[in-house]
Amino acid sequence: MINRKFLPLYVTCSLFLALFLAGSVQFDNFFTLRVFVNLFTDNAFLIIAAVGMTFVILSGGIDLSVGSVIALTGVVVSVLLENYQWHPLAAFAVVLVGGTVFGAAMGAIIHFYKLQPFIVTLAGMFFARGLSTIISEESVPITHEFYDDVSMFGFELPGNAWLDASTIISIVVLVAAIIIANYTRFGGRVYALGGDAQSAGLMGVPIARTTISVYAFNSCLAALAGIVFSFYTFSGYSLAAVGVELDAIAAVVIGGTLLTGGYGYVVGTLFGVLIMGVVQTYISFDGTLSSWWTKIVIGVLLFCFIALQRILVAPGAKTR
Amino acid sequence: MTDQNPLLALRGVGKVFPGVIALQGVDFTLRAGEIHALLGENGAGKSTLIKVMTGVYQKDSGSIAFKGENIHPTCTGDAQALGISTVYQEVNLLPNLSVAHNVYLGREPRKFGLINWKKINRDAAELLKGYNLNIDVTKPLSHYSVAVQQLIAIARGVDMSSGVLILDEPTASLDAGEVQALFKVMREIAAKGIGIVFVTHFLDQVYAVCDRITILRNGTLVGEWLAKDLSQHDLVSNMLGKEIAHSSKTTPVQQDENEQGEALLALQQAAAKGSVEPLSVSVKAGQVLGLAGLLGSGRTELCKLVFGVDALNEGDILLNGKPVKFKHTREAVLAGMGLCPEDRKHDGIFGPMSIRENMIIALQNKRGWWKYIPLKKQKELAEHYVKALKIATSDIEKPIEQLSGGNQQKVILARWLASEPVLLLLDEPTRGIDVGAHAEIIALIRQLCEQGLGLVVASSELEELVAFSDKVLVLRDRKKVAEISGSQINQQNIMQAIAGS
Amino acid sequence: MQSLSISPHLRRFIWPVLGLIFLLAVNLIIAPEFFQLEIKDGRIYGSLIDVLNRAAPVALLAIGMTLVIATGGVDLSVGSVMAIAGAVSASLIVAGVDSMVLVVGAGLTAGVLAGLVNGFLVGYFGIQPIVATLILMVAGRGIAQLINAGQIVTFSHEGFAYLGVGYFLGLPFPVVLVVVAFLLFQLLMRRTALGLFVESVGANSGASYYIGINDKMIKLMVYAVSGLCAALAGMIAAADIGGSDANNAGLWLELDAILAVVIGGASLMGGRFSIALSIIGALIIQTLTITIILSGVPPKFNLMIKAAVIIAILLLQSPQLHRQLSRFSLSLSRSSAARG
Amino acid sequence: LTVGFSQVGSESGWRTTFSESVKAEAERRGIDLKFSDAQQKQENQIKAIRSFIAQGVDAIVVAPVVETGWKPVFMEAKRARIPIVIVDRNVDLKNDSLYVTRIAPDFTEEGKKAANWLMNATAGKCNIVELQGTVGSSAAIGRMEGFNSVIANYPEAKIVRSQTAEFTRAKGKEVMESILKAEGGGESICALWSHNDEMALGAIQAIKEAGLKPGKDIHVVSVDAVDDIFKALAAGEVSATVEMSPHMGGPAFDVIEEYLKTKKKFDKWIVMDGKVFTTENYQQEYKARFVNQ
Ligand SMILES: Nc1ncnc2c1ncn2[C@@H]1O[C@H](COP(=O)(O)OP(=O)(O)OP(=O)(O)O)[C@@H](O)[C@H]1O
Ligand SMILES: Nc1ncnc2c1ncn2[C@@H]1O[C@H](COP(=O)(O)OP(=O)(O)OP(=O)(O)O)[C@@H](O)[C@H]1O
Ligand SMILES: [Mg+2]
Ligand SMILES: [Mg+2]
Repeated sequence: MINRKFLPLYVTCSLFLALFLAGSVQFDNFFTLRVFVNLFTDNAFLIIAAVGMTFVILSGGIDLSVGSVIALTGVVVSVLLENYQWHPLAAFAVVLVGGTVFGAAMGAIIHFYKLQPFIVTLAGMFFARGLSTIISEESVPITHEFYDDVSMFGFELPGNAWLDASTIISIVVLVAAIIIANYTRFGGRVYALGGDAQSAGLMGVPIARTTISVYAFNSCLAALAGIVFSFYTFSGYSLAAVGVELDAIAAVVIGGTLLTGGYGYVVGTLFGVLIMGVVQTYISFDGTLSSWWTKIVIGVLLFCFIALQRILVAPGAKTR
Repeated sequence: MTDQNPLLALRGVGKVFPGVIALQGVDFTLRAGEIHALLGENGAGKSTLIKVMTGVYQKDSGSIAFKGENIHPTCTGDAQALGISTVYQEVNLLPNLSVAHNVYLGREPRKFGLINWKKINRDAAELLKGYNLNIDVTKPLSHYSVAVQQLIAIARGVDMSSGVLILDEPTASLDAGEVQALFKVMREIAAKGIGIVFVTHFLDQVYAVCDRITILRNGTLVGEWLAKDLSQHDLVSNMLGKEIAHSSKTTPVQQDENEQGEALLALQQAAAKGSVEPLSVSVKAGQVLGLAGLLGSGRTELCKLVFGVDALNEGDILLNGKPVKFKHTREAVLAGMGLCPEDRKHDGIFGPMSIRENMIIALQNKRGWWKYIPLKKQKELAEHYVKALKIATSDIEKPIEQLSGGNQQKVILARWLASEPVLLLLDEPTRGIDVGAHAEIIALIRQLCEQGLGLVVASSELEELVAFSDKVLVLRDRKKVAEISGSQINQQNIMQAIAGS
Repeated sequence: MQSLSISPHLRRFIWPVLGLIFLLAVNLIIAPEFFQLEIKDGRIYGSLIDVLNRAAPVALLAIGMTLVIATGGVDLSVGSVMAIAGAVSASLIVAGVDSMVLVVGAGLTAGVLAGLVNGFLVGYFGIQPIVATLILMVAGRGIAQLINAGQIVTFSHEGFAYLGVGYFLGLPFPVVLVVVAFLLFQLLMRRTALGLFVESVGANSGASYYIGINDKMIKLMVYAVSGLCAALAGMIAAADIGGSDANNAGLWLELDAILAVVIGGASLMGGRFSIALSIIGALIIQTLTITIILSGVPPKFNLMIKAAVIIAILLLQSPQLHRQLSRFSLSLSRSSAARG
Repeated sequence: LTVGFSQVGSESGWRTTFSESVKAEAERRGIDLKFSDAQQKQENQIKAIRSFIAQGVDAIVVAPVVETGWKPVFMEAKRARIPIVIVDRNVDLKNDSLYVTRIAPDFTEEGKKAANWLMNATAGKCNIVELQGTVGSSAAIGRMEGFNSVIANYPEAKIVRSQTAEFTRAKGKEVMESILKAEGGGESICALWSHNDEMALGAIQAIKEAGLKPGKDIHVVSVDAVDDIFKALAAGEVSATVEMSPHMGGPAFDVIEEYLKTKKKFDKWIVMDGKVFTTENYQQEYKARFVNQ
């Protein structure tokens, strides 16, 4: 017998497979390893960002600054590399630490001043994007050989597919996150916080530490996503990754995590990202939709998924 | 057991909330190996004192010493690290985590640095068996009833205690058997030298397990006694601050069921899938039907069935002789029913809303959104019930979440009394209510019946059931096992029916 | 403890209002002409009026958003609904419909329909508000563009333009609309029990259920109201520029609306709400925007300034900060007393 | 022939006209066009190009969102031997063998043209208000640079206020409204320089509402030459606009068809030159756009 607890997960997973198969029946060249691996390559940064977002949402919070942190990371890295001739690894260390500190600061404000995450991170979003425009309004191309070397790195897979460094990083992050969420005390605390922060506090969960860590962890992953994104675009640009936070939130929620916190799984998030990715691939394979029909179709598909998920999961699961 | 070497010593502790002085100059001493009752009326400051001891609130004045050293806990984690473990008044566990995880949260056994789920599940199941709970510990906590949750919380608290164990009204919805099992555990660990603080409103329980008694009134210390030196009568008068004329127990006139008059509510082989087996029973206007049974026997579920929370799958429910089938609680409310649920934290209070709003909302909903109750009328109603139920508050506009547990319960009770119902279902209505108010509430229930209200009351407290029921329905395993009425109603008979002998 | 003389209800107004006054004071320094008001052909004219006028769309959105947030939800689709309503009205006008009732009615109907879809998904289908409304946020803009065939549809229609640029009793008409909407919903919420029910659904949906409150209906209603307000805001925006710009009308305004509600002190978890405070929130945001324009700071600093001001205003409201500050000033006065 | 076309998005009427014209051109030539809207996001554009490659199209046309960041995905296309033609905005690539050619206007040149016209009209004496496009966009940066480089030669011309209005009409109106108040009602302003027509159209309304006559009291110069601006030109409310033709589909397909046949090398930049339309010379174009339809 399947475990009811994981039902939403199974449903999400099979919906993904169903759409992938639908695409395969409709279009030539869709049912290839290449298209499948592209889903990972193209969305590696989103997977990383969404994994971090999963933790925040599980803890009952939300983080709107993710997209801006990705942009800021890219700008800082590219400026350090191009204008100051830093080595990329040193630049990465700076942005990862910087991202973590930024997240910790937001977490601290949220916790100590009892402000709502939505708004604090919204301010964080303005701040990070504002800072990146101040650092450089123009897009800065990255020309360091290290970037070329890394982008050459990868494994040839059958069917012209290519497993590149970003994909590998995103999978490593995913696996690590699953372990952290379900097999460490920190993970337990995150779920506890999302279940009922007051009770969690009374049960001895260190609320301050957990809140701050969750946001720090998320921003650190956002910075990592920013690094991966900079490999994706070979540049840093203050207007990059606008709205990625909404994509990440959508992926998390489609993956079956409750926005109110406390319920959900990191693996679900992966499927959330893949579902959104396959919808996009589907639309570009189709290639006949005008700009507005593209939006409408994305909306309708999103609706179908969520509706199906509800209908398939609903029996037995109480709404409240 | 010397006073020179107390385990926990609070001196001159004070705590102020905006507008309320919750504690003022309170001394409290807990010695190793003793069971120490902390008593007082609703709102006397018991829970606040406990929260100050364990770092949930920061004291405004005074000192706390643990094993002779001053401590300044700033969160419960600090207290736990010292070996002070607490079961707070409301069930404070996490509904989304599995039962086992709740028991071991924060101290999960690990293997190679990773949580060892197998061990957690095994140990938790083992631990709960000690409290007669054979449940699936991998299910989420929210799956189980409040009483079960309360036992889980106790099991967790006891298991974690290494110096002090604090229990704030742990027995509020437990049945007699469970209470006995708990007392056994308490005596065992006290014998190991752990000090236990025990808050309850059941005075017989105080005398059953406690060595010592501390009484609070209006946030101040009344005194400390050895249990054997304080008579029940003195205890009550110390708590209330006045002599009470005579025992608050009202023995109602229990009429034997007369067969005339139509039943207000009648169940005919009514059943809900998975929660209540087909059963028949009826209540007339002016009657009180008591529901008795052990933990998980189906009392709550019967109430839910009648109120339309759970769907009726079989049989009929007749209200005033007409079959009804509610699809939403709304229809039940409009038909003149009310259900005061047992889980006040999740299904009862509207935390940020005022006491006044919490009280009038059921009446308002019944009237419909258009017929707004004038503010003046609302205030009158609220003031009336604050007085009638002795709700300790300075202001009816205060958010209800700032009241003490017992007072919250009174507000919710008032909500339903104010809603002008014809049939009220009360699930554990006196949970956490102090002795003084307890009597008032029982008197109020009787008075309402005289005015023609039908009542169904589920309670774990047999004494209370005996005090006001005209008829008692005994449930076991979600089946009706007996119906006792009139002069047959006494604790003995009910106990026998429950036990099935 | 002695400061309890003002009622808690009024106390909530202090900090947001102080924030607004502070921002206005900043303007006094950077642009003294900010407070000049003149009457030109029966119209009041000046930057202060601009603030009110420009804040109108967000204020309208905030009215609806306040109710949605009070039930513990959120409506991300308002920006797109603005675009839809503008597009519907504009295309009707362009198609030769002249009747104001038809044009405005159709726009409002579109908004209410969109709101009902959201409300249905949230209330009856049990989808999480953020996702349910995300669907319409994405698809809605597509629908608006579909109506306009991707172009900016320009029109000229005296009556409709009045919505955006007209004056009534010397005040810009959008401001009048906000006042009317505010009074209407304030009455509806506080003179009937609706407000109480909205708060109860947000404060504890479990308890509302036991009381028999029709929470689904309440949710349906608040989203419909939000759609209605958004539609009105969308028509104002279209009337203002004499064209329906489906791509940009209301873009990101959902964030401003949510921000306005939160600056007004409401909790996103639901419960207590105050429409008046949300409108003050909207005014704060608009004052900030105009301050930035007037200050002449290079545009690349806009976002940073916005972030700093938001955090400052939020901290200003935080009781925790007040406590820290009072503790700090206490220790200061103590140490100075010790020295003196 | 299958061609993949990755478009920026549909953020303006100009952009939509551009998309529609490419589609119409493809249909006329019997090309199977795979259209993909990136919704202003580079990541979407890269994804789209990847999936074009996976589909095995014959050629790819890209209207890039930003200049940078195209190397990896263009390399992938090159490995798959799919030629790429860039339209509209520039790309920043050292290795220009990665694409066949680029068909685009010159933003800096547009800014210069606007400035030259204005300096001629005002004899180099002018207090200018600038409405910038979206901060950081290449169009805004290029136009600003070109414009400033010209007025630097005129000591009596200066930009008194500059603020972004994000390329939209509504923002254009809002920002202009405030600027007029800050500049004492606008009497001292001689010209408005707007990075696109939409903002100018919004600003015109603000100028009118402030009781001034756009085009007369305040010169209005902008870029794009969209349909609505011609109506304003006809009404004398706009002084000049620099054309930026959205019809880049035809030339792009010409290049592709020829390249696939002959593999010949093209110039790396085929500049789409734009006219300056003013209140004097707009009539012919006005007729072409409105009378024929
Ligand atoms: N968070 C709070 N904010 C404001 N006042 C509070 C708060 N918590 C408790 N109080 C007030 O402090 C007083 C003491 O409450 P406390 O909960 O300690 O009572 P109690 O003795 O535990 O009562 P009960 O038997 O009803 O549980 C009450 O008057 C209550 O209203
Ligand atoms: N000791 C137990 N062992 C297993 N399951 C239990 C136990 N106690 C309660 N349950 C479960 O909890 C649910 C609660 O039943 P219900 O709430 O109707 O009981 P009750 O008579 O009101 O008792 P109480 O509220 O005191 O738990 C039942 O579905 C039952 O499966
Ligand atoms: Mg208490
Ligand atoms: Mg029960």
